[in-house]
Amino acid sequence: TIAAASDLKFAMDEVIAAFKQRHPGDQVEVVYGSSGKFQTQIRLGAPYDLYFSADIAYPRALAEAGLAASPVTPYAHGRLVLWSTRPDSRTLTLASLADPAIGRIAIANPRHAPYGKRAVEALQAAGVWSRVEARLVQGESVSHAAQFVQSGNAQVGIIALALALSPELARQGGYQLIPDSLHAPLEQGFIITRRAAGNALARRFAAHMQADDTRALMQRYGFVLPERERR
Amino acid sequence: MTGLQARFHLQRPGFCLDVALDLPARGVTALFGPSGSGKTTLLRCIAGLERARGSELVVAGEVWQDARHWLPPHQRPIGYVFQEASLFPHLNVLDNLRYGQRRQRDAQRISLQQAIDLLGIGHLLARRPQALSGGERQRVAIARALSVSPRLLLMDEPLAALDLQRKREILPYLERLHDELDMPVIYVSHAPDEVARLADHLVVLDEGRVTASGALGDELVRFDLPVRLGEDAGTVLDGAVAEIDRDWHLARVDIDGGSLWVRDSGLVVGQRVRLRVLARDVSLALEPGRSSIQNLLRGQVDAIADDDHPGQALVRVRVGDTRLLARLTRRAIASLGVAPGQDLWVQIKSVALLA
Amino acid sequence: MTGLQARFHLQRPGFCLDVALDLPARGVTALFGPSGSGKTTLLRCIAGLERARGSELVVAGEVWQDARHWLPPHQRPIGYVFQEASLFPHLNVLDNLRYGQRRQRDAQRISLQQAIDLLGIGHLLARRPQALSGGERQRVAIARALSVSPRLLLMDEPLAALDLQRKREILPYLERLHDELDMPVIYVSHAPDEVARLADHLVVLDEGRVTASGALGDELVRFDLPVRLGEDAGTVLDGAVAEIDRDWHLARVDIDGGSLWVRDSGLVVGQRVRLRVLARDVSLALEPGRSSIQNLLRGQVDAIADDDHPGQALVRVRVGDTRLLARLTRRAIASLGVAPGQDLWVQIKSVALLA
Amino acid sequence: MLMASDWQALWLTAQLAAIVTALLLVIGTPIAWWLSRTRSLWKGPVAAVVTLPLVLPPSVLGFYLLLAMGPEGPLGQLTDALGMAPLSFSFEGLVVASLFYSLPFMVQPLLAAFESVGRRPLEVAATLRASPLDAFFSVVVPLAAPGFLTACVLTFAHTVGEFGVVLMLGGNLPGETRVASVQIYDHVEALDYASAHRLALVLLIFCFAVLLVLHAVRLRQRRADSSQESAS
Amino acid sequence: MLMASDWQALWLTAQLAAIVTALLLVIGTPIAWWLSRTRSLWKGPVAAVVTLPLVLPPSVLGFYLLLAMGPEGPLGQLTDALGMAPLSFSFEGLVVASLFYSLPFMVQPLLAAFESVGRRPLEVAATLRASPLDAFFSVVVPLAAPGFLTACVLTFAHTVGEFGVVLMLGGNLPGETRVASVQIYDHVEALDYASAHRLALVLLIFCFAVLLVLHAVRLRQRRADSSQESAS
Ligand SMILES: Nc1ncnc2c1ncn2[C@@H]1O[C@H](COP(=O)(O)OP(=O)(O)OP(=O)(O)O)[C@@H](O)[C@H]1O
Ligand SMILES: Nc1ncnc2c1ncn2[C@@H]1O[C@H](COP(=O)(O)OP(=O)(O)OP(=O)(O)O)[C@@H](O)[C@H]1O
Ligand SMILES: [Mg+2]
Ligand SMILES: [Mg+2]
Repeated sequence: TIAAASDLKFAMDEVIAAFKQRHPGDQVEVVYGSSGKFQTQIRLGAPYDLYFSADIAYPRALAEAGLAASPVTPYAHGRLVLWSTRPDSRTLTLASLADPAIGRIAIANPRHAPYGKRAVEALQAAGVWSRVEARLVQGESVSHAAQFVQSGNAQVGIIALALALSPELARQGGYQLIPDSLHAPLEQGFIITRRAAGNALARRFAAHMQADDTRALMQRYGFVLPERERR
Repeated sequence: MTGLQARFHLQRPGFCLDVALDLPARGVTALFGPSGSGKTTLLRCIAGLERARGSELVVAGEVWQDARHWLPPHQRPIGYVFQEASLFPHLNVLDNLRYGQRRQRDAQRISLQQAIDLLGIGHLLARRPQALSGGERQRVAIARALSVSPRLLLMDEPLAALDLQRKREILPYLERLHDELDMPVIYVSHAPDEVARLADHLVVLDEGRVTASGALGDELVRFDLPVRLGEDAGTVLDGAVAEIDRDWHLARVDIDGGSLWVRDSGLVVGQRVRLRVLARDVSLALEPGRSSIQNLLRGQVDAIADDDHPGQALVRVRVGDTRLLARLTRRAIASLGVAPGQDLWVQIKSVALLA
Repeated sequence: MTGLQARFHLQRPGFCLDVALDLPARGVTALFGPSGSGKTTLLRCIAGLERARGSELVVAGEVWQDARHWLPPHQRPIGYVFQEASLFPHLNVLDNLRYGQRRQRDAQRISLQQAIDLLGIGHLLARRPQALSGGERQRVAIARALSVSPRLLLMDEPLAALDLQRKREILPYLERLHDELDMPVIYVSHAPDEVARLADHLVVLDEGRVTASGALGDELVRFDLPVRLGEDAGTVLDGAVAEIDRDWHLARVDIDGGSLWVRDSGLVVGQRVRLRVLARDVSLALEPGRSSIQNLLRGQVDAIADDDHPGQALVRVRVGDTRLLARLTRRAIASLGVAPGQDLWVQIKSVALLA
Repeated sequence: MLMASDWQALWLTAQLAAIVTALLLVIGTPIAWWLSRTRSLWKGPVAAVVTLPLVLPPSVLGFYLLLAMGPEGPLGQLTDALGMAPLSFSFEGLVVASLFYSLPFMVQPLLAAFESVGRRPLEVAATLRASPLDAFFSVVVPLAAPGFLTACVLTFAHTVGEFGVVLMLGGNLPGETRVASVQIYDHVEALDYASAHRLALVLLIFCFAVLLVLHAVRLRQRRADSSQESAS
Repeated sequence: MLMASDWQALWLTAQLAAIVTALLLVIGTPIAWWLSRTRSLWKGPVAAVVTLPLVLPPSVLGFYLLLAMGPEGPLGQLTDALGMAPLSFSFEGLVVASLFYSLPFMVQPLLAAFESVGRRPLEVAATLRASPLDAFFSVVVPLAAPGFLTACVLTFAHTVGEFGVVLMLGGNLPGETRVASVQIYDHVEALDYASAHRLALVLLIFCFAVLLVLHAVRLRQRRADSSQESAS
């Protein structure tokens, strides 16, 4: 069983489909959720074999606690986008958020969601923080932030590129990338958990993650891939 | 346009109430009838607690219900003593009594304090109903029904759980209430002595139908009265006090056709009183003898009818215009040769003064 | 070691039950007393529904409770008719009756069908208690108490809501039950005629204390009896049927000192019966006259006592070993010169056959 | 021991729970009364519908409410037409959402309590001149008191603990929609267990005290009744 | 219309709700009965404690349960000592957690119902030879029927809708702990609204049907009673 951060949902489904094609006999289940929750659960014995986190800090902490059976492997960088259902969504910039007429801005909760933390950094770096702070609403996760915008309760969301590319959101609005120089990198990493130490299937899947076609796929879904050398 | 005119028709599985009634504007109407005959149901209809199609009720000229009108129960100026005391369990006795008093609309005509005293519930005021004995509950329920100063009082066996002594204290109070306040009362009771004492009017129900209705005196001397009063068959006479014998604590009451001695309890000469003579207390004699029986009248046999038991008969005797019933054994009738038209002596062992 | 020995002490705010009783092993004990005197509380103690420290109860030699023992209520072989019918509202009449029947431990000694028939509730079996009239509920409650075939029956005013006719049907059934089944009964009632008819033993309670306790006959002729029976003062006599007069539907019953004619209702010669003679039905005469009064005995004045009313007195007359009470006006006593020791004629207008 | 934002969240929680309980008392009582008296065929369906908010996962219910409160949703259009601010991300919005979500906890216990009162006390009240409304307050309410207590306890406690809906709909605005439950959740999610434990403990103690007082009231009432024994 | 995993989740939900309701009936009834009869001073505190699980945000409750069931927690040590598999991330674990979380919904309505039964019916039953236990089942249970119904409805519905606890404790394992509420939540999170709507609708219809049947039972019973009017 794989525990994967929610922002991987669209990419991971396809990665798994490809994996199954290649290894027809293998059974793979995937569970999506918040990276922080998974970390807690793995500490307390959850039966996950692979853990794909949206924030590399979580698997690192697990590895330090001796709960990993593999080194912490970065597999992608996430990108932040401004997403909106407004007609001018593709022209929005962080600076334009300073205009109060824009309305409410949805971000993920910066206390525990990595995308939320980075969004705050980006807003601060762009120098608009003090002008938007009062109009921020926090969703529990990036998808929740996207729902705020989708339902019209907020006007602009700062969300993951992977999400903005999903069919559902792509249909309803447009996005504008936020330069990744404005925030610390959203480095995502995975580990094989200790309970899967002897699990060949988990190793096979980890290897599959590194395959070229998988990397291409990930890129299509809006992830920036780490340098190979960093392995 | 006074009194109470009612027509109720209520269908229930296995029971049908179907009555048309015309009751007098004042006095007590006793509702008599076997268990399950519909007495409670009739009271509930009058109170507006049962709603039956096509029913009519006019009280003192006011339409309470007919095809078009419907006066809801809480707007009917009634007092209701339920067959089960039905006190509010969340209120103590005093608050139960105050509940109605606070909500009455008309002037308060009944002194609650007096009712409390007469019903002997003064020491219970702080208690919850759950902590009362059966009879105590019933007395509180009576006081509560009076607390709204009703213009029509409906009482469903209010004294059933009370001892004789209590009854004797409460009955005169009820009498006075209905006399002084001109408040008609409809009174369900199984106790003939209560009925005889209180009632002016008698309605007999059987299986949901009225089988007799009329002034108490008239009804009681009817041989075909559907209520079998048994030991309590008798007559009620109206008279006036003619003389008081202070030495012997007796009073002479003149009735039509003679006079009777009764126990005196503070009567005054000229006062109108009601007497009750039970058939079982009346004997007939051919000549007046010297016995302890003090009341001896000259009368004439009017009619003889069968009684409950084949060994007995009821003999109706005329004394002036007064009619009395006597219960005799058939053998006594034969041995004395009692026959209609015959003149003889009527001995009355005991006369009860009712009011 | 038979009968019922009890000692209860129960303290409540404003009330204290404090009784020591020794009741006979068989027959009916009537519990008499004003409202709030503790009758219900006493029954509840016997049933084990109230638990009072330092109480003792021994029934037929078995200890039901004392300092060390406590038989819980459901293990006491009693039947209890509550003052309020207290039927189970979630069960229909039949299931109410079956409830106890299913749970009885001893052999079934009472036929439920017979109880149903005699109480006239056969047509109600499918109904819920909420759909019954007050009297119907009470009858079901009696049948239910019998359904457990109790060895001791406790009845709290079981007939209060019933009409005379019903009472007349139910009383003989209760009598038969306690005669045939040897099932002692403790019976609370305010109705002296019920008590006189049913009871063998009388216990009078007042403010939680026993003020009289003894055989019914003995208690009734006590002038100082704390229960004021009023109109119902009288005596109970035991006798045997000596002769049946088929023509007149009369039976002659021999009592000590004479014989009395009573209505015959299927008596047989030699049968032992109980008669009740009310003081109000007894008159005294110096010579026998020709009147409709058929029962004439020769007697001797025993004692004269005050009655409730100053105009009246109770005269106790000895006829053989039988003692009778007569209620006379003071004036009649004076005019006839009645005095203790005097011989005279006792006229009895009416004799009730009790059992 | 707690941080300022924790106290703020607690205070907000107390306000929310109190307001919701009070409003639901007003809304739920007539619904429960109607359900207990009606013989309409609608009774069953209405009773079921009133219970339905319970079966949806709170965050999903919150999601649907979010849709409803958006500019296109019916609630959003309503507030717009009334010239009011949108309900989402506001305390008022939380109140409205909690009303939906906690309705069953008010209605169900009241319904059961009303059904056990029966008709006789109302009949007696009517013969004592009490109008139906008067009788309801002077007789039914006191007799159904245990039911009211249960309903209020469940509603209050549930509103305090409610969190999915709030999370979904509130936008986590400090002082406006960040109630204690959300705050604890945040602490846990941020792996700040110590803060979570402390706040949870304070919340528990607070609610324990509230519940204890409520139960003490009921207890004292029962004592008063039964020190004088049963019967009726 | 629904995908296989949806059906699986629904089936799991139905099982969980049914098992939890049944178990809580067994656990909650004696607690409520004791609370309704006792005069112990513990009554108030116990009643309050029984209500407390309600006030914690579900996912926080789930977190604490997870700690308790983990290898270091008391429950974890217990299951270990008994040689059982750990409870966390298993269906059994969900059942245990739901027992905690839904306990108040069972106990509170039962408590109110028991209190309104009064002492007289038990006294009558005792004079008819029913032992206390017998009387409880033959008299108290039927008389408290509306309370039982309320309790079961609330417990069932609440277990169906519960989600925070399940998510935290269950780990969202298909066929084992992924109940319908979690599945809908997943659909919503994945922005797959169509699937979410469909599953929510099926869940609502299913629960509506269950609730309707329960209410119909109650209704029919009441009808039978009151077609013959009130009183007693
Ligand atoms: N709610 C009800 N539903 C159906 N039938 C009922 C209902 N209440 C009473 N009945 C029936 O209606 C008839 C009349 O009942 P009612 O209570 O009026 O009798 P009652 O004359 O007052 O008798 P009692 O002297 O025993 O109180 C009875 O046969 C009774 O069984
Ligand atoms: N639960 C209770 N708590 C306190 N006092 C009570 C309770 N029940 C009855 N009492 C009081 O105890 C006394 C005796 O009551 P009990 O019910 O035994 O009287 P009773 O003789 O049966 O009267 P009744 O003929 O009116 O039924 C009364 O004064 C009554 O007020
Ligand atoms: Mg009646
Ligand atoms: Mg009593």
